[in-house]
Amino acid sequence: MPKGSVAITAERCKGCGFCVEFCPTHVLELASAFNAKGYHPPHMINAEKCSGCNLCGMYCPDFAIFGYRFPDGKQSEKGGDA
Amino acid sequence: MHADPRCVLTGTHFINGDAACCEGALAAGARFAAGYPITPSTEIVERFAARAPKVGGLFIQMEDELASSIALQGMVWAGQKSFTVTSGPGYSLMMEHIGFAAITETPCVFVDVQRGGPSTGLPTLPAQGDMMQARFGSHGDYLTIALCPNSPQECFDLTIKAFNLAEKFRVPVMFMMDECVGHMTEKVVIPAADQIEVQPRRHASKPPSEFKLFEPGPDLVPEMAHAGEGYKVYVTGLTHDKRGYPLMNPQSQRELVTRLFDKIRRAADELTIIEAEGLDDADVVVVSYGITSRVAQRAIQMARDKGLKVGKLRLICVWPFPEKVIRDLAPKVKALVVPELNMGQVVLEVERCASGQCRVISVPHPGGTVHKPAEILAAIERGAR
Amino acid sequence: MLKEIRIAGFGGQGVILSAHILGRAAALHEGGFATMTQNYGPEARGGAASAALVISDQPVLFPYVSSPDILVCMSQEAFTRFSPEMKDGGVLIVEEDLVRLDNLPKHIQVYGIPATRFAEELGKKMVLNVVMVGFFCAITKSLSHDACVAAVTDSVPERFRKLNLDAFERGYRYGLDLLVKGPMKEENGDAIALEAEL
Amino acid sequence: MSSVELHVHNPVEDLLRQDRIPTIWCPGCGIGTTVNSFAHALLGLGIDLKKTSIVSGIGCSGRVSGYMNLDSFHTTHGRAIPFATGLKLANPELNVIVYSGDGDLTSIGGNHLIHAARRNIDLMVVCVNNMIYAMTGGQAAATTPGTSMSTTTPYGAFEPELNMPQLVDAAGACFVARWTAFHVKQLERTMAKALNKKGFRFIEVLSPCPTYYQRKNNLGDALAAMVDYKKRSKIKNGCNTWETALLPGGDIIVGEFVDREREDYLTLMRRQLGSNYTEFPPQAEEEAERCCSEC
Repeated sequence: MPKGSVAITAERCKGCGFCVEFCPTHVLELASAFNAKGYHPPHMINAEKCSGCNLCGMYCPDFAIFGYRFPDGKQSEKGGDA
Repeated sequence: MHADPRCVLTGTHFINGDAACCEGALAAGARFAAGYPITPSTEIVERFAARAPKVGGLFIQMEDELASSIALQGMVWAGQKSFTVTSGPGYSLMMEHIGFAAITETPCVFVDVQRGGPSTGLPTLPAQGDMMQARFGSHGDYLTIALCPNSPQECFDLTIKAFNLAEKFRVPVMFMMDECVGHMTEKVVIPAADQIEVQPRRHASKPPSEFKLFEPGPDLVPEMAHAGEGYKVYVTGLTHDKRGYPLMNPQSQRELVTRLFDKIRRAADELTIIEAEGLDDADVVVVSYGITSRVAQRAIQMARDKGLKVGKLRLICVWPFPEKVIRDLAPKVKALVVPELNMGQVVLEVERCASGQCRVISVPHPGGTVHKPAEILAAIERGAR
Repeated sequence: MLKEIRIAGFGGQGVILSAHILGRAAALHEGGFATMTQNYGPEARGGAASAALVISDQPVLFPYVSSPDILVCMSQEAFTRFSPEMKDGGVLIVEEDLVRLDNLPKHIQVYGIPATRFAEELGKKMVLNVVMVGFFCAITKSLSHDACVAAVTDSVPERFRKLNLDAFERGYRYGLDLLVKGPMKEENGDAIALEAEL
Repeated sequence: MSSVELHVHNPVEDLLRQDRIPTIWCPGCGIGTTVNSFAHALLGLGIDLKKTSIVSGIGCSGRVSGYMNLDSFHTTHGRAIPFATGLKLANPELNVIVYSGDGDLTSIGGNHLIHAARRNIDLMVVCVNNMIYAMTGGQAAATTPGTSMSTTTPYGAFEPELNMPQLVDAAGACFVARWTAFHVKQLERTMAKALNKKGFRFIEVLSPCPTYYQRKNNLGDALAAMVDYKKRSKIKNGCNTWETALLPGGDIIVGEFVDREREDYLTLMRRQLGSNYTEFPPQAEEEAERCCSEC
């Protein structure tokens, strides 16, 4: 049961890979798909491990990813308000 | 709006041009200044350093003129009126920030008490060699306003005018004194505060949500907002759009630079600030500015005593150049005589506007002292032949 | 009526202040016009110092003094340098203990005063310039006594006011007494009536 | 992506001028990373953002001011500090932050850096150090370490490099720290601490320049630089700034080096001036004229 998730604005991503490298729980991977500018944005490969710590967001130089926690640890389909 | 009486030293004084300039700045509402010591301008800020704290202001002596000329603009964007003061060598260092003030439309005053150059030149002796630098000194295209006082009284009166024009047009105004005027002591009458008109900052009239920092008004001048007021101003030395955001393409460059020119060009009538006398039937007109205009006046009297028809045209505002005045005058006279304490700078503009319709006689002088009236007289006589 | 005046000496004698006081007297207290300029050397003390004053009943156009009507010399160097520029019929005032009158120009009137000694007697050598102002006022009559007293009063700090006014009067009285005797020297010229010339 | 993401909101975005994103920075450039730490520090403290101004000079890092949704001043090359000095002195209520690069602040603007530290002007200065002039195309900087390659040192640099913490410490800064773009959390905490302090505060942040510094010196991409920072960094809080020089391949000494109390410029000024300084409320009529329609 994941504690959080990430929001990705793929079009802002420049594919540096910081978020993938420094995610403490190895949640992310660069996608094989391109964004409009030809970069590979990240996507979640281990979503259940995400703690929503937002370290990925802190590292992202392009404000393209943001981690958030689910309220009270509940997984929410309604959308978390981080 | 009138001057704040708390800043105005109303009365009759016997002070030099530097001191009068300081009093003019205070009367105009400047309570902040940044500068770096240099002869012959330092007396202005020495006096300001003593006077400003009494009215809640301060003078900061920066590490150089580069710093001074940008610190003053920080003061302006904090909501204050501010100026800096220097002489030739320091003025050269300030050029970068005259351009910055021009593109960011920062209202401020640069006082240059001119001395002999190039380089260190003659620190304690007068010249007028910075006139073209005042017009063209910073890179790129821009227009500024330059005023030339010829007495301590005018150092007071025109300093106020310089601040008022800076605020009205949102441009850096060059206050082109010279060592002679700066160090000359004469009677200066400072009127009561309610007799002194002061142009207030043209502050944003719209709330932040509707306001664009560089959206021109009907006179092409935008309103201004300051740091700390919630407007989230964005001020950059890059070519920018109406919001102030960098926008670097030929079209935005054309829009911005054209407007920077046009806001001054449109006001040509208002900025034609001259003193004219005896132009109607003159054979020769002496065109001069600053201290040279006083020496020229004596030469004019000497020539009239000899029966010559000589007119006087004194440029109080040299930039923008009063093109129309010269264009109208040139076909009516035999010659225009242009004495300057330089090897011929403003005379180039006179020649351009006279465009071959009359003789233009330059009376150059490298500075160090003023012309002898006889030198100007000789040129008048040559022109009258 | 336009008069060119030069006051010269060395730095520290109060040369500039003396010219300032006279200019102030003319421009503020007599309703005339005065323009003062000064020469700067790099030295603050001990170097040559000179101030020029043009007083007139009309606005002054040309700010500098080229051939003074009145020259005040408080040092030998000042005398050597500036006395040759004097106008014919001009008045030369000297600090007589400090200036030796070698090669005196022709057609001028000379008046001397031991201003420094008087100042020392008054207790402060630094007021020699105001002694000189008093002497200048009496000898040249180009400015009124009252105007000069008013100018001295507002040019010096409160705590030195009395000392300076005493110094002024000392110079002034010495000048009046000397006028009765006439100029020290008049070389190669007819005696010139002071009133007519000044 | 599920609909979840549409409702979440990155608080950093509130501090950015959204209409200016994406930035001009190269992929992997660390400047944007430092902005996250800065934004979180500002938000965490609840500082009055209306009273917060950011001033930059010229260069890649000089663009930070223009991306922040604050009062932004993008000044001339090297002159951010003197502009900020004027801004702060003329309105002491403002929190003024200078955010610029190593070439801008320490080379062309080096003299201003020294004197602002000496005067202890109440400014926080963030210097993003990528060890090269990046915006102009990879020329050597005063901070280019050892024998690094750059476009103006094609055979390797030989000028000794500048140690910024040592310089500003000696000049009198009251707070001096260094982190790298890898140390995002530590940097946030240090920035928060510095924002709460009065006086001249200086924070150096090492940041990768994959386009020039890394590439010219065969140091891999930006990610490699970040991993390298992680490996080589040694946290030494309170370290003597004489021992913090940056050398190629050597330890990167990071931490909060200096935290001292010194009265700032305006405090000293007011004490010295005493009764010669008069508070000066604006004229009543002036106040009325200034009022905007919101009031």
